Amino acid sequence: MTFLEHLNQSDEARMIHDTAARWAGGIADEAVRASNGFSPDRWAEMAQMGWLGILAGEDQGGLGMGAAEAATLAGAMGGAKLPEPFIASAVVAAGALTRLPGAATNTLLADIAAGQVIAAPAGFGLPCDSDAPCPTATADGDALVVTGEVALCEAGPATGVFLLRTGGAETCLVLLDRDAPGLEVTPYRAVDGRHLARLVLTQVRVPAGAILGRGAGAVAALTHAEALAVAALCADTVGTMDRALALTAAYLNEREQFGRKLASFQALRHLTADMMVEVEFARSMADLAAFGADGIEAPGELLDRARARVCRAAKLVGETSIQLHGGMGMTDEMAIGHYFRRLIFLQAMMGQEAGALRRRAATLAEEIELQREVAQ
Amino acid sequence: MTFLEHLNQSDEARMIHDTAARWAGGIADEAVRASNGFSPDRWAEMAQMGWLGILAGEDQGGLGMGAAEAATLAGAMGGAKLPEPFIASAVVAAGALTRLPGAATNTLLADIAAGQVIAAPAGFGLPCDSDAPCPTATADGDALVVTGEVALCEAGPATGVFLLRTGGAETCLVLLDRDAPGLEVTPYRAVDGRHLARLVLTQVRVPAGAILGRGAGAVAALTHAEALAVAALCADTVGTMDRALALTAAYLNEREQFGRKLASFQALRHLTADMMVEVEFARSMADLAAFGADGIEAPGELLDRARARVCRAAKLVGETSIQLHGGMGMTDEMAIGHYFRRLIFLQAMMGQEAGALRRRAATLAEEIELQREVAQ
Amino acid sequence: MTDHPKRGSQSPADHIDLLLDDDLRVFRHGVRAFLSEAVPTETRTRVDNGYVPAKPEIVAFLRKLASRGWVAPGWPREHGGPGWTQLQRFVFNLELARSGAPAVPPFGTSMVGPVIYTFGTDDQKARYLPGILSGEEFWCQGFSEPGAGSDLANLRTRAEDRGDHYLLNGQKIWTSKAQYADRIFLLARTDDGERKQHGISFFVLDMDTPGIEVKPIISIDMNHSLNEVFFTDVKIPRDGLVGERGKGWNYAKFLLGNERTGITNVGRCRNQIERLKRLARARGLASDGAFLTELARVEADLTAMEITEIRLLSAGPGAPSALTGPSILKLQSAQIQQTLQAMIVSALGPMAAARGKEFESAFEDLDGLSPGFFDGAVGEYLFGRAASIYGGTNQIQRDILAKMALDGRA
Amino acid sequence: MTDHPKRGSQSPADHIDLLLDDDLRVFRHGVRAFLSEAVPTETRTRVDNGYVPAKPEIVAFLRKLASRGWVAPGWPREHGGPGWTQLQRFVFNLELARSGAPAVPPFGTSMVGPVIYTFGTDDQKARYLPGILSGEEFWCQGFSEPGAGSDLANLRTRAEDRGDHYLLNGQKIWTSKAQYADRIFLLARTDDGERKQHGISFFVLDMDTPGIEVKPIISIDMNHSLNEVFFTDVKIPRDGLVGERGKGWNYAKFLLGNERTGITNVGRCRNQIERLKRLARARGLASDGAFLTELARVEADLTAMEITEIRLLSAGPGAPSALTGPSILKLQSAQIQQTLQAMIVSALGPMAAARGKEFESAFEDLDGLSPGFFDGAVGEYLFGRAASIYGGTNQIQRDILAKMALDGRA
Repeated sequence: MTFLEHLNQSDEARMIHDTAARWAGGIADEAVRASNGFSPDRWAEMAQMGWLGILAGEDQGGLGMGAAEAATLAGAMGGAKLPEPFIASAVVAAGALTRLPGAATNTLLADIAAGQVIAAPAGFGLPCDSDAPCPTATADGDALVVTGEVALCEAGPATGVFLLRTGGAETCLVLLDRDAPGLEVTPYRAVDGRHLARLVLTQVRVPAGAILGRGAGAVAALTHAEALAVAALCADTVGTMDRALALTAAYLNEREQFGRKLASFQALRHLTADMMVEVEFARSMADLAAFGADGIEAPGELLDRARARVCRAAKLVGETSIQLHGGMGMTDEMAIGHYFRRLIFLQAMMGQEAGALRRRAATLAEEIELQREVAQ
Repeated sequence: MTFLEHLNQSDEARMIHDTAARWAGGIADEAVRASNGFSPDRWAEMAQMGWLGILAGEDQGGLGMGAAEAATLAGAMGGAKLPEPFIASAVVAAGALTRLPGAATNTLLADIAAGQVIAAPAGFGLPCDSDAPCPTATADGDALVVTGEVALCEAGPATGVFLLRTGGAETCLVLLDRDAPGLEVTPYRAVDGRHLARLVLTQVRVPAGAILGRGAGAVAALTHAEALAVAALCADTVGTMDRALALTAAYLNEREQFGRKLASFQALRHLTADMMVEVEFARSMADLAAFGADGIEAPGELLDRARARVCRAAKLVGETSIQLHGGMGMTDEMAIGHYFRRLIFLQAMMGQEAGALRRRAATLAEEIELQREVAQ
Repeated sequence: MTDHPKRGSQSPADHIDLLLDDDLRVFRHGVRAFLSEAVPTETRTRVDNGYVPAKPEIVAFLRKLASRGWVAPGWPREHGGPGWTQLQRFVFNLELARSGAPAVPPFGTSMVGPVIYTFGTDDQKARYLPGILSGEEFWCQGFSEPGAGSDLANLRTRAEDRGDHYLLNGQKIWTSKAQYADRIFLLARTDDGERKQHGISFFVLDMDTPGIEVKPIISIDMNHSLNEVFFTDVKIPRDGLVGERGKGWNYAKFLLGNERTGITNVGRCRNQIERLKRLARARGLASDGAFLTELARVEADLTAMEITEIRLLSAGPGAPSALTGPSILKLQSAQIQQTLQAMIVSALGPMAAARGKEFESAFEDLDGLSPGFFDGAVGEYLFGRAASIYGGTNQIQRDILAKMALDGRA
Repeated sequence: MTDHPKRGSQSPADHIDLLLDDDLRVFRHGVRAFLSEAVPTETRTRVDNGYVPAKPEIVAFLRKLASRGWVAPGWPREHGGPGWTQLQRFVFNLELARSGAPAVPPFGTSMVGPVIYTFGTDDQKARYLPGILSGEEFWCQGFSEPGAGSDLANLRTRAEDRGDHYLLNGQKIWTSKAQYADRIFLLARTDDGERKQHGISFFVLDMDTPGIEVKPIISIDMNHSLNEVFFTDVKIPRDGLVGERGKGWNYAKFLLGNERTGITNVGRCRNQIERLKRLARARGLASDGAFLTELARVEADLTAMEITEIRLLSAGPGAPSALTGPSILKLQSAQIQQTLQAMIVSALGPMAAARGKEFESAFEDLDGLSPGFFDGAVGEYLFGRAASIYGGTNQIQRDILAKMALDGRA
């Protein structure tokens, strides 16, 4: 698929987009607040619409679609600021599994698609490009014994399994039940209220059947999952920003100060214009990331650019939307603050603009050095 | 002297400030354009008012004042965008000489103060913190033989002597006549139209009497001259920005668009406000730099902060003033472009914001490392 | 966990010393010595991490300050203040913040106090000033109203003259610390003037007066420091009126213009730079040129802000105008504080995603820092958005400056 | 001196290829191969260094383009254009800039040409189009006037109907390349309308017509590319009127809205990034984290701009609106170009102080680069300020965007 084809979505993809936008648009702010980080009902609806199987094959009860469609869904969920771990379970975890065919993964993908199991990636994808060391596995017969820690994992009480990346002699991707002996799951919350957890593993035994991938195969699956994570997080961010911009525009049109609508002040109008520019540039980068995750062999460096630019937009749009809401923007009562907090969460999960740029700066240094050698 | 005393100038200093402001304020834009980079008449006036001896002692026909007063004069000259090498000859060169007492320097300081000799610092001060290697001296009896290059030296046809920093076995400060055998002076122009030159030295013989300082003494004098250069350049920049801001405010009040004065558009008003903030912050840093050059033992790191902040202000104020002048700002006919070009010149001479920050970043890294050791 | 600053090390010698004369340096040293004893380590750590201390911590600290007569640094001696110069106050504020002390609530000391000792009756002075000076009585401010954000004069709360009292009805918003406050000062409309600034009066009132209801506003950092205050048929005794009836707008302007020191939060900003250095060490950023350069840039900004404040306070011949100076400092102070907050959040990396009590107790430490360092930083970034909104938004400050530059008037 | 890009190396494989389909990749390759032959090394070096090529260099290059029928990439086949898609034009423009070719003057090809073939008479088409397509006849644009900068409709130049001709009096300003031009197209008021947009007509005119005086405007880079053009009793033949009398405003809007490609200067920006890499090597900045990070940031910006332009041109379901897209691209393009220009000047260090012919001949090289690299970069930075002014200032673009977002209309 070329990028142009990617931009001209299929009818099927457009239908998914429209359905998701309509569904998410119908969810009230209060309903999201009331769900306290996870709504089993909404999750069931997502499963019913097939979205939790967006990447899973039709054999596994999924829709067998790609990063672009997954990103479309993520964008809709950003717009409604849904706290459910859609990206974690249905995109990143499922995305890794699609690249590791086998009986265990097939079953798991089917369970994920059906909404019966929520899977959390641990040590890869969320957050992107983590610099933390992952837990270490040592062989014990055909099983592995794993010890170590994952500080931040998007998992809540409803999370059933973890897909864990392990280091050691070779990179593996292993399946862990929530109640695996030696696994301690300490729950906490994200800045936007969703569920997170710290995992501490002490001599956790992983039987051969739970080792889903090893070596090059595991690395390829993890790389794909990382790319999907970037694409989905970028799209979620764009959806979140779209809504933050709309709320801000509405507020400026509604509120008066010094006897005039706020929307009539040129300085505030120009800040709004700057937000529009950021959102549109971020949308381009989200498109690029989605295309990169599916259509490009080694998109790594382009994904760094994408998340860097999207992070920058998220910061500017989040901060400006609060500024334009004035004192009201400082209250938890207004929805805008929730979008702002979601944008903070998303930037952190994307590794922050600085983290993404650091990676690209390193490759730029190499390119400059290489040029030196050519010149000599 | 404390910083507070520094802020509360002496009556004498205030008189200098007022006289200089009045004098510079009376110079027409056309007169500056007509002088093509140097006006002998203006130079003579400066000498007559004692300004070329601002730092020289009363024995040498000077006023015996300090960095603050020198900076005040530099600020006035920035406001009138005068191209004469006041900072080069009367501040940086003279400033170095005041720290190297002796018969030769006394005569030279008197000649500089009288306007009879224009001295150009070469290899120090202008530009600040140059990363270029300076010419190398080797001993030949009690004389030195110097070979090397100074790419950028603020010198024009009227420049009589060069004060050259040399490297080699020890740092020296030597006096070079313009017509010294083996010295090639290639003239060129600065972006703001003033005179610059490239010096190429091939086995230039410096007799013992022309070696003004050696070793620690020379380094101390050069360090002082560097500090004076930062102080004067910062003050010049503030004077230049003050005028650029005033011209811009006047233009906005005079020009109409869409049937309204430009000054009535809030977006343009806010850009003007941002310029004001920059100028005021730069003024603070210029005050700090002037105080640092006279009143602080080792002001190096504070001077880096000062020139970094002043450079940033210069960039924003220069660019914004052109933007607010619209198409008219793009023409050489309007004075504002000349102020913009002077600000480019000044930033380059201060080593650019990036250069100043690079130095400070290096010492910050040391401070963080030091903290690590303390913590361990 | 090594993220609380070591006792006594929080105020190393710095360039500020270079700018002061000997007397001020001695004064600074004395203040610093006192504060290093007066601020408990737990308080210092909490404050340093960006949390707002609880009332008991504040009260305990205010008592210590009161023992030195330092609760109200801006007050003249005749009213019980220390009679310090503007620059002593600058130094005091700097050291206060650097010591990790709880911020001294400004409502009594910097706001209503000067109004009372300048415009109040002797009775009012006797009744209200001692409680402020002792740190025992907390005040809150009733200026802002819904629908009158930056446009303060647009207020609708009315105090109707009923002979022996005024009958107060209306609503205030953004009332910081109202839940703790013993008293409130407020603006209310007593008459309809030609211009909307006219007919406003300035009142003081006990918070336990019947008819007052305080409703919390949870802010975006999920904390409760702001409130709405509702007045329903509240009787203000006649001696609750301060100064002349209808002149409240003037007193409010006096109050807001009175406090020229401390608006920049220089001390907290210096602490944040130290925090960034500790974070750099912990997160391996000490060799990250981009990070170091950004830090150098904001440090230069902060230095410029310090000097600008000193210049303004010294009121020397080249000082910024008293009209533009405060707006310039307000704008840049918001900018610098927010930049530092954002830099810290950015340097936290992915863990900036986490927040809350559960998060704090889920970890012993993160990269050698406490989870409180992380959580507090994110909270401070969130609540820090207020810096460019309260007390006149950045946009209002720019309007003020442009008036001076372009219209030649304030 | 190694600062001119090596032949053939100026367009390495890049991520743009990843975004194109096979046909476009083949097309791109063909364009690139042609241009690597068509652009002389000296021209390439001068253009790469930021200088504007002289007329003979432009004419020579246009003749080569004309031999392929590529002078007017946007024209449909029926009028002699190549009939390319929007994306082919995007790729063509990208390669054109990357090759170091002189910029094709837009006045004939992108501006007046489409107006003539859309609204002109057959006679006008026959008379004017061939000279544009062959690259032999240069045009200039007479829209702006003193006192009508961003407010174009405020124009005062009048063309009075004198039966067999129109009598033109007035003045134009910012007329780029008027000193080279053979013909001019212009707006003049023929009637007084109710709204100031009414009663404006669109004319074409030979520059050697008596009564036309061209006066140079020296711009802040000390170059001459802009002019004032004065008209004193100039007789415009009746067939100099294009389209209907009084409809000139519509044709001008058509003209300005017609050209959606090429507004972003993506190709030049890519070259600037390559120039920054060369400069980094020469000036020892390859290990400067702050510099590299800034470069990475602007590179990401540029990538976003490329994709945004492709999205706009592809007009797919999620494309930016045709109303906001051009303003977004114009704003960001100015921003990115100016950032790159300023980064280069900054990286030049102290030598950014120097300018001019004497400077260029004073040095063989500076840090392994030609002094032309330095001088050209400073000149480009200076003239580059125009990017946020011409064609609607940044402020005007933001006004347009805000209208869409806040007033729901264009």
